[in-house]
Amino acid sequence: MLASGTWGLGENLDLYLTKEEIKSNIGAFVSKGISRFPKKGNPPPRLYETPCGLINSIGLENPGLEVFKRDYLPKLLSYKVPLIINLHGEEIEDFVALAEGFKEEKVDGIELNISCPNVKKGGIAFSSDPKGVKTLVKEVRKVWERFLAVKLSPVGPVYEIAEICEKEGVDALVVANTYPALGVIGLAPLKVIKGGLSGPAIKPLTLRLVYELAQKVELPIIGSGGILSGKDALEYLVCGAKAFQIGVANLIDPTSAVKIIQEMEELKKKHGLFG
Amino acid sequence: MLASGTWGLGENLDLYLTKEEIKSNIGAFVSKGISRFPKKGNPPPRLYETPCGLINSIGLENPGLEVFKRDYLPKLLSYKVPLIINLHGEEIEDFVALAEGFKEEKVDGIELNISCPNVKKGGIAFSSDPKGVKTLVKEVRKVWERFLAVKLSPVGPVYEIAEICEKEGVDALVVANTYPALGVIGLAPLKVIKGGLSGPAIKPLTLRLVYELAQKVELPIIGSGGILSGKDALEYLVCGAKAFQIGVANLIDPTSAVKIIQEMEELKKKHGLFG
Amino acid sequence: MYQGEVIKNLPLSQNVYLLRVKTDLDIIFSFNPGQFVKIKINERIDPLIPRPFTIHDVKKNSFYVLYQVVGKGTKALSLVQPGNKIEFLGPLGKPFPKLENYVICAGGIGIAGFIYLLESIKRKTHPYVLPKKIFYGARTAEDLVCYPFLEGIGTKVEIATEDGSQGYKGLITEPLIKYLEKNKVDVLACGPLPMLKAVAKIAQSFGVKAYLTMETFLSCGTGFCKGCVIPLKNGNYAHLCIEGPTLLAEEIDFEALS
Amino acid sequence: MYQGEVIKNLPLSQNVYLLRVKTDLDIIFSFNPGQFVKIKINERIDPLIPRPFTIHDVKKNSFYVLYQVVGKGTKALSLVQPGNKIEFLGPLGKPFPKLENYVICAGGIGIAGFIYLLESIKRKTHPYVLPKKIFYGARTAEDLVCYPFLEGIGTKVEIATEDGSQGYKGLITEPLIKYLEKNKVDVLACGPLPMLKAVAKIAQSFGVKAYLTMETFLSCGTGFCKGCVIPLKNGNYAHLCIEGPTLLAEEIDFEALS
Repeated sequence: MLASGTWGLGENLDLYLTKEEIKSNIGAFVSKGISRFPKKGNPPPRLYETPCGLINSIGLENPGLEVFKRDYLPKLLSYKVPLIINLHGEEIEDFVALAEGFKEEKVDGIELNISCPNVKKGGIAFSSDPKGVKTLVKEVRKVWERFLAVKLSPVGPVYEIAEICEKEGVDALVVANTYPALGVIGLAPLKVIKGGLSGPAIKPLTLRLVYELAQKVELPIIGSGGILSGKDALEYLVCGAKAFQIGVANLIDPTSAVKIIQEMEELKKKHGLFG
Repeated sequence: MLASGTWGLGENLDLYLTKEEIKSNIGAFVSKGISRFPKKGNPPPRLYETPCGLINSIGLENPGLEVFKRDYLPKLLSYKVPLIINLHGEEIEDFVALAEGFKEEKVDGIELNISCPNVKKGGIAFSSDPKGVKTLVKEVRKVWERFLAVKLSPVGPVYEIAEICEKEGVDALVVANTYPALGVIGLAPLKVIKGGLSGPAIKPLTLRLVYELAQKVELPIIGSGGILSGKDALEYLVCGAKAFQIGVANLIDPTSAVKIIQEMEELKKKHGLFG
Repeated sequence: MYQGEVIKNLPLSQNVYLLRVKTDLDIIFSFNPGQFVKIKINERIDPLIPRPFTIHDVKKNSFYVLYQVVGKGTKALSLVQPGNKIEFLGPLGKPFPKLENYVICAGGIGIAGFIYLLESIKRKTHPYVLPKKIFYGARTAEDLVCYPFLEGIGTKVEIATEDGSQGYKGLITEPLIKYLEKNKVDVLACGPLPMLKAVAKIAQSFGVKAYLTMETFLSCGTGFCKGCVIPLKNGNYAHLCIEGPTLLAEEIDFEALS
Repeated sequence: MYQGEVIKNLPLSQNVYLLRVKTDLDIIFSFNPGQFVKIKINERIDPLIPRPFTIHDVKKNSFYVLYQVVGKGTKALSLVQPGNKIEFLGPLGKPFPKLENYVICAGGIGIAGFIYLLESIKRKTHPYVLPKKIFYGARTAEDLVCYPFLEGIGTKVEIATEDGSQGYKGLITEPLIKYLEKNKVDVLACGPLPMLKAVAKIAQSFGVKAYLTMETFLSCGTGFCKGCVIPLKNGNYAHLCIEGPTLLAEEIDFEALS
């Protein structure tokens, strides 16, 4: 799968991959985070490179529900690739409204981004508030029967939230979102960027999460974190993930999905895995 | 400061640094984790390199309280560098016994490693159990009046525990211990190493923790995580740390403390910082 | 990404390097002046993100990159040896605008992309017209690495160096102002941010258009990540990798940028 | 760490390289056969941990490292160019034991450290005596990169290759067994783990001592981190970086190691 926010909204994808390559290598698209209303995103700098990692602070720039459905969705559906919409809300009502907004569309599922702050709860992230997640999933389930994934934050009460998701009938867990990080852009005067860290740097941390979670919950786990090669992808699968998302790899090379899948298939054969 | 477990117990340090270099560059030694009784440590592999990082699973190999005091402490004290003993226990009683064991010694302080599992609480780490930390600090304080630092784990309810430490009269927080990580050593059959990740890979994560904690607590924060250069060290200071520990850097180069301090002093001058 | 082979990678001055990369002709043919490539050093994941470089020139089966060693990425690139394989993505971004009556203003390494523009005029490979004049400034004469080439280009070149070691002593924007006092032409500029800010102001004061080739750290270069934004006066953000790298000066909100 | 300058770094076979590093004489003079150095490629933090390499030889103001490209670290080292600066730490570990009546058994790149041993006997720089015989095995003749040197060393050399392209066809341990049937000598061995295990067994069965130069990933090399442990039969762990790299075979618990 292509991870949310790492391949735009598909506008330019076919400049780099043929429809055939897309169809035969990409198991599913996970759209950029869509909010009820348009978001301009954060002022620059939005990016900062760290050792083997990348901090991003995009601020969920997106055209909002209606414009997305009108201007982007048709082309996305034309790729004939399962489509999962990543939903971003600041309160439970947002998520519910968004889920309803896609009810009539031919999308295959939704992924809830619970790393965002819950305005109604004074800005504390859903991901650090198990009760909040419980209500969120309950409410969304009322209006959404198709595939429902929750993208966990790697920080906070991860295991507790995973178990709640399982109880509340979530279909899969995406493990994990980016790691809260900080980069020092200027020493004096102090200028910092706060954002989410992704890339190979954090792969050992997310692998550990996937490994532990796979033993605690029955829910299928979709691994995501620092996958740059077929070997990286396979590591997630042997650690218990049922599928994986690639993120930063898309930013490094828009054709990496194809390369990663090819490498992985060769490795599977070589090691006689998942035959 | 030299971080716990990254310079042994001082037995070989003077092969690489002169006593003068040690005295003039190292603000304090933090000893390898000392337990009540000797520990052999974990079977190999104990190390695994990751992108810009290192996973270690040493298993706190150490000679135990009595042998340490008899065979290692005298030489350590001879360096005339402030000495902080890192204490490792599996239950509160261990920490108390260890603190008492150093009462009569000329050590300057102790650092509590709360990342270890609390056997009495079914192996759940102290660091994920704020109440446990509260009792731990209370009990240790009863027998230890000198400098008392708590080395926080970067995962779990970090902020809550930091505030508890402040209330209970801890003198400083060390932020942070290594990150729970996993490395895949063999794909088929699956062979993994579980351990703690350190190095430049996690520096942006610990910098973020230090930055946020410095705004939440008054306690002096000692930053520790991926410092390889004077610039790295200075980044911790401008983000709110009052001091820093170097860990992996000592493993890469036993003389790195000297280089890091020199680089940092030049940078301070250049930017007119902490003049 | 495409595969390329490094043919040469030589320093032209203390920290300015010329890189030649051999690759397929059909890729080369798609390159336009003002566009850029993203270069990845094979098998290295630190630095993680491929760095963007403006296309300096295109000859036969190769493209050229002129770069200054400023950080981790360019340092790593400077260590690449002939025969090494690299991966690259491009062409990325929009070509230079097709201006009729204009001058070029380049500061330091900002000259890099204009060489391809001027070459393609000389070779009539792309429908651009010669600038009325080229303003080329740098810190010292040694930094004017492209001066020899410019002499033969068939249009006047005015030089400025901050230390006065060649041409006018001072900033290149000063001769530019003098010229604009007598001539009403647009300005196509690339160089350090302070120079670009100055050019924007100058152009506005003379009522001419300025087109600025901007620089910023970017990751995807393809419009995917929304990371490389430049604030605009209308309150929106330009995504430099697909809407740039050359933007109309009057639209840029320099206050919000700094 | 000490500073060194790379004088050469050339492939001797498809993936075996010879590295020459120039540094200060007083450092060189402290090197003993069997010890190792830890090499860091300047300005690179990925790979993060300097890799250990046995000292292959020492001449004039330089030391030599013979290495096989097997992973990230050796791959990075193979890209280092003459003139590049590197940092290194050493000598680390214990020298080879001083044996009187012994043979050498080397598998593949395991030969590397023995060259320095043999050279220092030839040059009388260190108090070692010649082995009765040298058993040198590899996959193919091409992998016997040190064979030419061994011919002139003044003791018999027996070769084995797995493909039979030179010497005995099969594993080097087979000629070793034949020899031990007639001669009671100790064995000093270095090579892949399976070979070392076999040598340990063989030595035991013939009632002779085997000293094995072991390899493992290590980080500090100084005894600081306790990371590079080898399980011993007495239930303890040997710290290879300071107690090794050469250990007495009968003490090693190979079961616990695998």
